[in-house]
Amino acid sequence: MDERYSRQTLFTPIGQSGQQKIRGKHVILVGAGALGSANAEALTRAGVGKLTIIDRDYVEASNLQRQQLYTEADVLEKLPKAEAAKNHLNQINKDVEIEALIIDATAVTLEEQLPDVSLIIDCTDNFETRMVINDLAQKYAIPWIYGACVGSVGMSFTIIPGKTPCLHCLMRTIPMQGVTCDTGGIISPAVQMVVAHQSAEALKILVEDWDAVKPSFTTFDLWRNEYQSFKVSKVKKSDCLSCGDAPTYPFLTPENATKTTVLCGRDTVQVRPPAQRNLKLDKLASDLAGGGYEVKGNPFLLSIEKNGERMVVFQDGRALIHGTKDLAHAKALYQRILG
Amino acid sequence: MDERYSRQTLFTPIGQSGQQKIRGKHVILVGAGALGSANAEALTRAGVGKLTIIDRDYVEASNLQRQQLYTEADVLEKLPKAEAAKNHLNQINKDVEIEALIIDATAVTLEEQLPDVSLIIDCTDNFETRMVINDLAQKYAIPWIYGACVGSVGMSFTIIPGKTPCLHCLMRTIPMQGVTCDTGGIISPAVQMVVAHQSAEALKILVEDWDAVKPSFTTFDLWRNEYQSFKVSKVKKSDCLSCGDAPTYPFLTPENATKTTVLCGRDTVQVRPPAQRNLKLDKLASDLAGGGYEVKGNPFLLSIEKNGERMVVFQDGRALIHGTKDLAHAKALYQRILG
Amino acid sequence: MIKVLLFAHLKDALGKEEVSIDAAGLTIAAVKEKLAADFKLEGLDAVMAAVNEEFADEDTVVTDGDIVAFIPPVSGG
Amino acid sequence: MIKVLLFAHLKDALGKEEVSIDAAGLTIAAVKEKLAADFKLEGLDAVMAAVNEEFADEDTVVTDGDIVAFIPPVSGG
Repeated sequence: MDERYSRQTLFTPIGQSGQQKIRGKHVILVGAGALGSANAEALTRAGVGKLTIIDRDYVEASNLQRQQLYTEADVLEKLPKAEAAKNHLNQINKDVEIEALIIDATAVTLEEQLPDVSLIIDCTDNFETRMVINDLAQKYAIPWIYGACVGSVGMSFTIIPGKTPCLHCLMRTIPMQGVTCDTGGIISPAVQMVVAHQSAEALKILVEDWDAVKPSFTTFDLWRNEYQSFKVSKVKKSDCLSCGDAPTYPFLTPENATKTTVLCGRDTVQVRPPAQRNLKLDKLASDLAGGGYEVKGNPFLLSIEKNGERMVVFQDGRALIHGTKDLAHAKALYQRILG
Repeated sequence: MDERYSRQTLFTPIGQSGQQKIRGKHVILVGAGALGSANAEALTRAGVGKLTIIDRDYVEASNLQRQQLYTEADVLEKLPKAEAAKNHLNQINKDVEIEALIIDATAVTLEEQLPDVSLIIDCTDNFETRMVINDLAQKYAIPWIYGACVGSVGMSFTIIPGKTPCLHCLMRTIPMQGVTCDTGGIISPAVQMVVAHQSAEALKILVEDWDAVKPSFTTFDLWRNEYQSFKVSKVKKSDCLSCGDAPTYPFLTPENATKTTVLCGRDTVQVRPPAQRNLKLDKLASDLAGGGYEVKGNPFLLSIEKNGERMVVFQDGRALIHGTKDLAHAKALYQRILG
Repeated sequence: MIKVLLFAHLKDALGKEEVSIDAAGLTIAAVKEKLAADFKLEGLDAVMAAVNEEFADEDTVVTDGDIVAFIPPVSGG
Repeated sequence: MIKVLLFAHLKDALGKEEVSIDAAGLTIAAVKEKLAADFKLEGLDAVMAAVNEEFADEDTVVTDGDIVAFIPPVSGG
């Protein structure tokens, strides 16, 4: 396998010295869904030293349409995504150390993983986790790469602590009830396009070619043939609580985290968002009905059923997930639907 | 696996009716390298009816850094790429019929495959084959999608016979001695980005959303953070020999094809390009030396060695490939280096 | 007059991707309020804004001829 | 004066991505010859050209203020 990286070292901005740098680095992927599996494959093929993959969920049939690495056998075995990804990555490049963590990424669990990490790649499906990544990245001065997609739309932005604005500068409030892949669908090319940007940025950061790092926020729509980049330098804020002069890292505090608890004596998990959400239940109902969910409701709550699992969502954003005691799985279902 | 396509049918421009159209279509991928393997994975996951994969070569260690699907085991077994791709695609979606053709794509072999084909995706590594695809696409009125990449640069363009200009309109002459992945290297994000465009265009064509098809020629450089689209309507030519009023399909004639012959009594294949090339041997030598080839030469020829295979390239573009009697493999080596 | 560009679901909600409105002198926050009132666009509070291809804060004042883009952040992954 | 934008290996060969040259009234073919002569750029014959973001033929005449892009087609895959 001597020749393995020859086409990559031939690329002048990487070269032999860049390849050695890539080999010496440890990258964390938060999420092993569509963005996570494809970024994992790219970095494993590129020969990164160590890859930590954090995911709380298992492989389902509806993942196969856009999530690389996974096979029908993984679905039948209900393998955890992080573990299934590791199995496949080991077949691709046994020299890369793959650490599979089947856990819910929270402020506490993520912080434990950060010593010696060079880069965090955001492959999550919700803004709560992204804001946690954003605060931790600032606290430990680790670059991270935001990426997200839905339908044929995607966006990406690279955050370098001390240099660029952070996600909290760009978004003063966490968006509530946006479109998710479970309500608006997703096509694999949108995933590929975000991953192309994220993995290119990752390679630049791993070889320490800081001048090449993309300074703008990119957004595209592949179906509508649109691609735009926006400059960001005017929105870096000295009073930002995440990256400003006196940071408090607000998203690392328990008050800003979604809570999950098993309801006593019932096969049910309660999910409670950090702030009251004012959900438009009628809109949510019609979005989910299109997504193959069976939806019933009244002005106060929606009952949502799919694959034998039932979720009741209240208008303030609280939810009950019936038929499970698995906190991480319940939270995954909730955030996948509500963002 | 009922839920398999739920996120794709949720996407309004596809929907249930689009999914049925995708399911009824037959797509040909010419080439199963970086672009081919990734496009194959995308279309297999998307649930196309039938996929024909044409490739003449086998999996090598230097492919693993950017070519999806393939594993270390494929390299050790020296599996033909089309066959290795088929094996992996069957694990991903057994409902998609995969036809693996281990042949050299020429005017003759490609033409045989075209009945009932809805779309051709260009995943080749040379312009000679692209011009053949371009002529056949016009002759049989089949849309095709050009894609190519090298280094961190890529480009894509969708050609709809009778509507858009064709590749021959855009390029009056076949480029000689451009940069290839064997001389300039390639990073996987550039591959992903081209595939994102190609597979998005493929989905539009498969669901017959003709208004959504990208009308412009797109080129990008991920390392330099550039992305540009160029309009093409002014260069469609009524006198184009491929798509004009009196087409002759010049690239389907034997005179315009590279010839290969086993030299009598020797373990050597001669490769002869259709037109004399005026190679800059000193530039080629330095490019190849960077690519891990052992290069010796004089003003008339270069001797190039790698992995026990030796090629002698003459200044007029003719070459001898020593150590093989396999015509397709010899031509593959030649076109991979010289484009 | 300023030109407003809408992306992703905002474009779907409006049914077109751009609209010209009389908003010179308003802040981005006020432009959002105006769009919400005039076109019944919902959920603009967490939407990011750019003026002339540069990200802008809620209190940025727009002037005649500006091109203002609203980009709803996407969460899927 | 026209502005010439170069992509891919042409940019590397020139060492920068744009250059202004005095070429109003010339055809694209003549602009290529001028670039070859003035900057020793090689292999321009099969390079595609665009004028003001629109693909253009070899006999298209450029005028003052035009932005001309040269795009070397890439073959890898």
